[in-house]
Amino acid sequence: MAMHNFSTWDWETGKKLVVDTTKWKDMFNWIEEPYASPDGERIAVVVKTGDMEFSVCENNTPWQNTFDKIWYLKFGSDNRLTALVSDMGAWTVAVDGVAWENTFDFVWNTKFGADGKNITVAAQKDMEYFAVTNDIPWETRFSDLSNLTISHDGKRVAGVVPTVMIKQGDIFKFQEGCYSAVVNGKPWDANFVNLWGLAFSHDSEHVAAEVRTSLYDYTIAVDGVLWDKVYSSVWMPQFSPANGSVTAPVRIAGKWTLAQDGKLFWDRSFDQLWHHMYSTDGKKIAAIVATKYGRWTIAVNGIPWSLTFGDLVTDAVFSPDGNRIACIGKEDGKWTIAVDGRAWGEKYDMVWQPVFSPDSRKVAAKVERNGQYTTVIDGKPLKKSYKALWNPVFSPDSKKILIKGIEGDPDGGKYFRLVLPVNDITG
Amino acid sequence: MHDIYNFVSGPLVWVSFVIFFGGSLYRLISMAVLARKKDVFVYEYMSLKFGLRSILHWIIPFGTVKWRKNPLFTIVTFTFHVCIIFIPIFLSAHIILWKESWDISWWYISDTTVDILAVVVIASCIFFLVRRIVLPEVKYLTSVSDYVILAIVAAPFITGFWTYHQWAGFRVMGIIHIIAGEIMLASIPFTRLIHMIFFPFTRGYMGSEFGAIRHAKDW
Amino acid sequence: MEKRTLIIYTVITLIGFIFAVMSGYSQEDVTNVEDSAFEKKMRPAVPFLHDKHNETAGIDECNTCHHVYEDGKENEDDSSEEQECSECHTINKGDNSMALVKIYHLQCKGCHQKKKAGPIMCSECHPR
Amino acid sequence: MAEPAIKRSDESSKIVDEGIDKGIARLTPEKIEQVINKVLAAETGARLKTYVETCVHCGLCSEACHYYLSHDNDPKFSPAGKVKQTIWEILKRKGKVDPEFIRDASRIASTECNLCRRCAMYCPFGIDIAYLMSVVRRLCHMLGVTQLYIQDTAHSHSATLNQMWVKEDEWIDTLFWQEEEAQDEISSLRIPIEKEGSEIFYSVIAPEPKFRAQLIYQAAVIMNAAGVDFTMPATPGWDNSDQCMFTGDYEMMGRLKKVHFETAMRLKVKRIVMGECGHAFRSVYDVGNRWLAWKMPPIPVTHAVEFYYELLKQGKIKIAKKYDKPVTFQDPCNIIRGKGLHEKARYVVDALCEEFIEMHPNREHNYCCCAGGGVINTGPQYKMKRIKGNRIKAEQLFATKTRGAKVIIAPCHNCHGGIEDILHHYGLDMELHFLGDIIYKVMEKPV
Repeated sequence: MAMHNFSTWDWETGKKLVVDTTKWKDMFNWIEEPYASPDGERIAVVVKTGDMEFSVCENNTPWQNTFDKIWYLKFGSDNRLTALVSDMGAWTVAVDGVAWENTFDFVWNTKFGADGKNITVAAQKDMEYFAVTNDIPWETRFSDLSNLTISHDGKRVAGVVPTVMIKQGDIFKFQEGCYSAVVNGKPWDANFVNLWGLAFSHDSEHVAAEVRTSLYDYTIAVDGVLWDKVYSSVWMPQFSPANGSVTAPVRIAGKWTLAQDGKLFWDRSFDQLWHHMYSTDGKKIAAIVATKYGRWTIAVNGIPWSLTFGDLVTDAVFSPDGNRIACIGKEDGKWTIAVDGRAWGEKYDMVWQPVFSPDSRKVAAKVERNGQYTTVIDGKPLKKSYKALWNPVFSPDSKKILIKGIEGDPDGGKYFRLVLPVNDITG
Repeated sequence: MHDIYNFVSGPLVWVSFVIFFGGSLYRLISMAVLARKKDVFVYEYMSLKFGLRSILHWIIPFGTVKWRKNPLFTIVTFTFHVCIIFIPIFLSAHIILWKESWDISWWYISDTTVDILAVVVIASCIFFLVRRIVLPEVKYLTSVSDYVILAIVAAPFITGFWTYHQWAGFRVMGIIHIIAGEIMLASIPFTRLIHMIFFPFTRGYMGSEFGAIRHAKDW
Repeated sequence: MEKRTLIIYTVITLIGFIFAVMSGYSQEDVTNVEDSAFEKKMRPAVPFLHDKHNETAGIDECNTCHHVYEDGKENEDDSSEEQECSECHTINKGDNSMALVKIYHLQCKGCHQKKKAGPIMCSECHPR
Repeated sequence: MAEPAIKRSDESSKIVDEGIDKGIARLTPEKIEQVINKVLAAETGARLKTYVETCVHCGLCSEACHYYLSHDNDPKFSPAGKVKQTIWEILKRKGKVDPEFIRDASRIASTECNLCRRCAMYCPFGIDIAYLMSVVRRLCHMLGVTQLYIQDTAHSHSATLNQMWVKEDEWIDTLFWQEEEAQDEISSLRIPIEKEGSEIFYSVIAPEPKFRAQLIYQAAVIMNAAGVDFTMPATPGWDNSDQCMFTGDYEMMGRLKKVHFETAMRLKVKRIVMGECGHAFRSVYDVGNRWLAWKMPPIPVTHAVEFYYELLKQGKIKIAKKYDKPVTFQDPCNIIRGKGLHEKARYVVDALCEEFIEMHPNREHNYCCCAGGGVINTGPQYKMKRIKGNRIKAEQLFATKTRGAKVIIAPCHNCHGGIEDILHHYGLDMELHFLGDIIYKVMEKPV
């Protein structure tokens, strides 16, 4: 995956005070929740600078430009900060404080390519809908736009749009199929009753989608072409990074299994199967499954872990080498991390998606207990807890870990950027 | 007469018990298997505590709002159901047959009591019959099979009563009585009389859903 | 007692007497199967015409029915017509009277079954 | 002796419903038989069989049903009577029924039963008649016979993942709008959008942004006053409603619940708190989640009534001055028989109001509003049917009014719809409010 180059970040071991956020209170009387940049060097927050006048304070400095509304602060992986801003009712995207030239009646759903260079939002102007990438709107407009999806390189943007005008209440017209997928402003030739989860191929050339061709027939469409099989339901498809084939969870006779290009792929079925994902080399597929009613786990190439959870399993992730899998599991209201079929001993009030080290050997995750946050690596917690914390990042050599957090007492409110040797925590 | 008597009180009894126990077991097991396959909820949400809590309320006269709202029906149906189960089991004439055949016996009710209870059962059956004919909401639901089932249940008691009192043709009636009892027993698994077997499960399941999941009473 | 009542009782008794005589049963032969062990009768006692029964059934030996068992073996030379069944067939304390009922039933009904003759159903022996 | 099961009702032919008429026109007996048998074989099992075979046709369920009571005890409206006219007959004829039968079946299952489950408390066997009616609705859905209005909402659900065709930007814009409005009253008020890691995801039904935006306003005021750490999503999944559950489109129901719960997971909230809606609670609490194999909601769901109870009990909301009009309380099926919130609701009402007058029957035994179960969503054609089908509610309310109640509190959108129509039609001069309305009126507000 073409990630941003994080080897250029400051990986010097140590603790760096970035900003004392308590000072914000003296500067502004309206402070929203802060967002830290991926490299941890910056922390940004929406603030009110006057009556109906908002800005973003980055570290200690507010943007020069103010707006009458700001929301959806998001850092790209290249550490640029985006916000959705309104000036006199005209909406656009501000990147590092500078608004795009085009304005719209509304913008939302900011998305980035993997390297952060390409920024896309959904936009509405004069009741027409379209996407805007790097300040360049689609030329074609639609009466609605949903499921905004962007390719890995961020260059191609897909969504679901109505392609046939229907009056509200015309249920029969609806059932003939009035929706299609649109890629970079160009809709597919075929119309469907519904489309949902869109997925780009790894080369960004192809798009697959969950479709419903009648009220009862679900299948997968790839570039507008349907699989020749229908199912009673399907979930989001994925392209194989290895050969470009498409797989999707499909429901047959009340059970779920994985199908590939319209043919059964896994030889066993589950009470549930969704969020399947490929290892980087495409050789392995893992999915969240319910092996029986109410028991959740991960299945790799169709074989489930013996460890199961009763409440849920979510946020599964492959290690970079494709040999390991980590996920979040919840049982009896308590959350934990499971890696390769084994759960960490400790339970938490909340856990965030686990992160693998680049060498695939370590797993770290942000966790919450009693309103305090900390980072846990391979089950061992950082001694310190924080009142706000962001997901940890391993150094490119996997030896260090970057922690970004706002400390509670005694340093109340200070935002630190910490680089720690992983061994300090795991021992 | 000996041959007929011996047949109905011998092999036919066996047949009816085998059909009753075997059939009931078969119905229960096949339902359980089907539920395992198709109605996983039944297993997942069945709760012993809340199932029994609900059953308990429903098997106690006036234990539910419904029972309290229809006192006459409640009295009749409880007496009826208690009687049709207790009479055949605790009737001395039946017990002596068990004693003769298997040398087992237990406590029995006096014949005079049974005599009165039999009248109660028969009266209850008439009550149910009249209800079916007179009450529009019951009549609407009633089909021929409902009368047949009522007849199946009433028959052993009417014939038994007749035989006991030795009215005209009581010998033949005695034979009919035995056959009627056997028919009733054998038809339980295969008619709506199965409600006797399924009651704990349907009520228990609803009680579990209401109690354990929805934290509400179902009575 | 009033006169009228007295008359009515007398008439009833007379009619009853005549009826009994006309029924053809000889007075001394009409008897019931009784056993003092039956403290409380569940059913009316079984009317039993001893001689007529034996005549019909072709029973000559007393011990066909009034048998005597010694050490589990029947003593064919002895008979027990002077005894009540319950003298030998003792009922254990705590046992219900079904045990005694059972031996009576087996004696009568059992034989009837064997011979395929005579009553076998409850109300055939126990009249109202 | 036995009544014929099918009596062609002219009632259904009186109501013109394009969804039904066109749907029926496309059916053939062959198709009906094939679809019915396929669905029954694939999706039903021990419960259907046991329920049908256990029912002794005793009629005891009759008086549980508000339709039955409101139609002068017409047996066609008794719970078992509806089962007789639909699923018994379908099973007896092994699916060999004609299109007109399906028209009647759809009418009965979708407009003459609110799936309120009151009858389960009157049937000695606990036969789940709501389940049986749901099976009929499922069959009708699979046959393409659904009332136009509710089918349109089902389509909206599928296209927008909300019930009211609310577009993604319209939703967010509504939140901004309500936030701005509320800031005129409380300048520090905020509706935090997409605030990951919040304690609570506050979810609503689509009619709130569409028609009753003031409820979002009030909720925001309550949340802010109580200092609750909450958020609302900027993505589909904000809507917790689910008419697909009621049309029998279970695949879509599952999809909606998946999006809803996954939105909660994405936002890393501890729980979902939902507005004053009954059917949505049912869909997230014990129906939709089950279709997805989540035995219980993967993220706990708290209904508004329970949430208000917590806030009042913990003293997070202070009452400035109690509401002084005498009130009564409508127990909504889906949160009373569905979650047992009746005592907590009374605690809330007592905390807010000077005088509380019970309606009778109440709690688990309260009569349904006749709007729930998707019935009000079948459209205006069926409005009179709903009103006539719930005369008993009018009588119940009238009796309560006679005892002094002037205001009805109903913490459920469907209850509101149904009772509003009843109040109007039967000329009952009573006010109708949500609990949130009252809290908003009587609470101490920050400035």
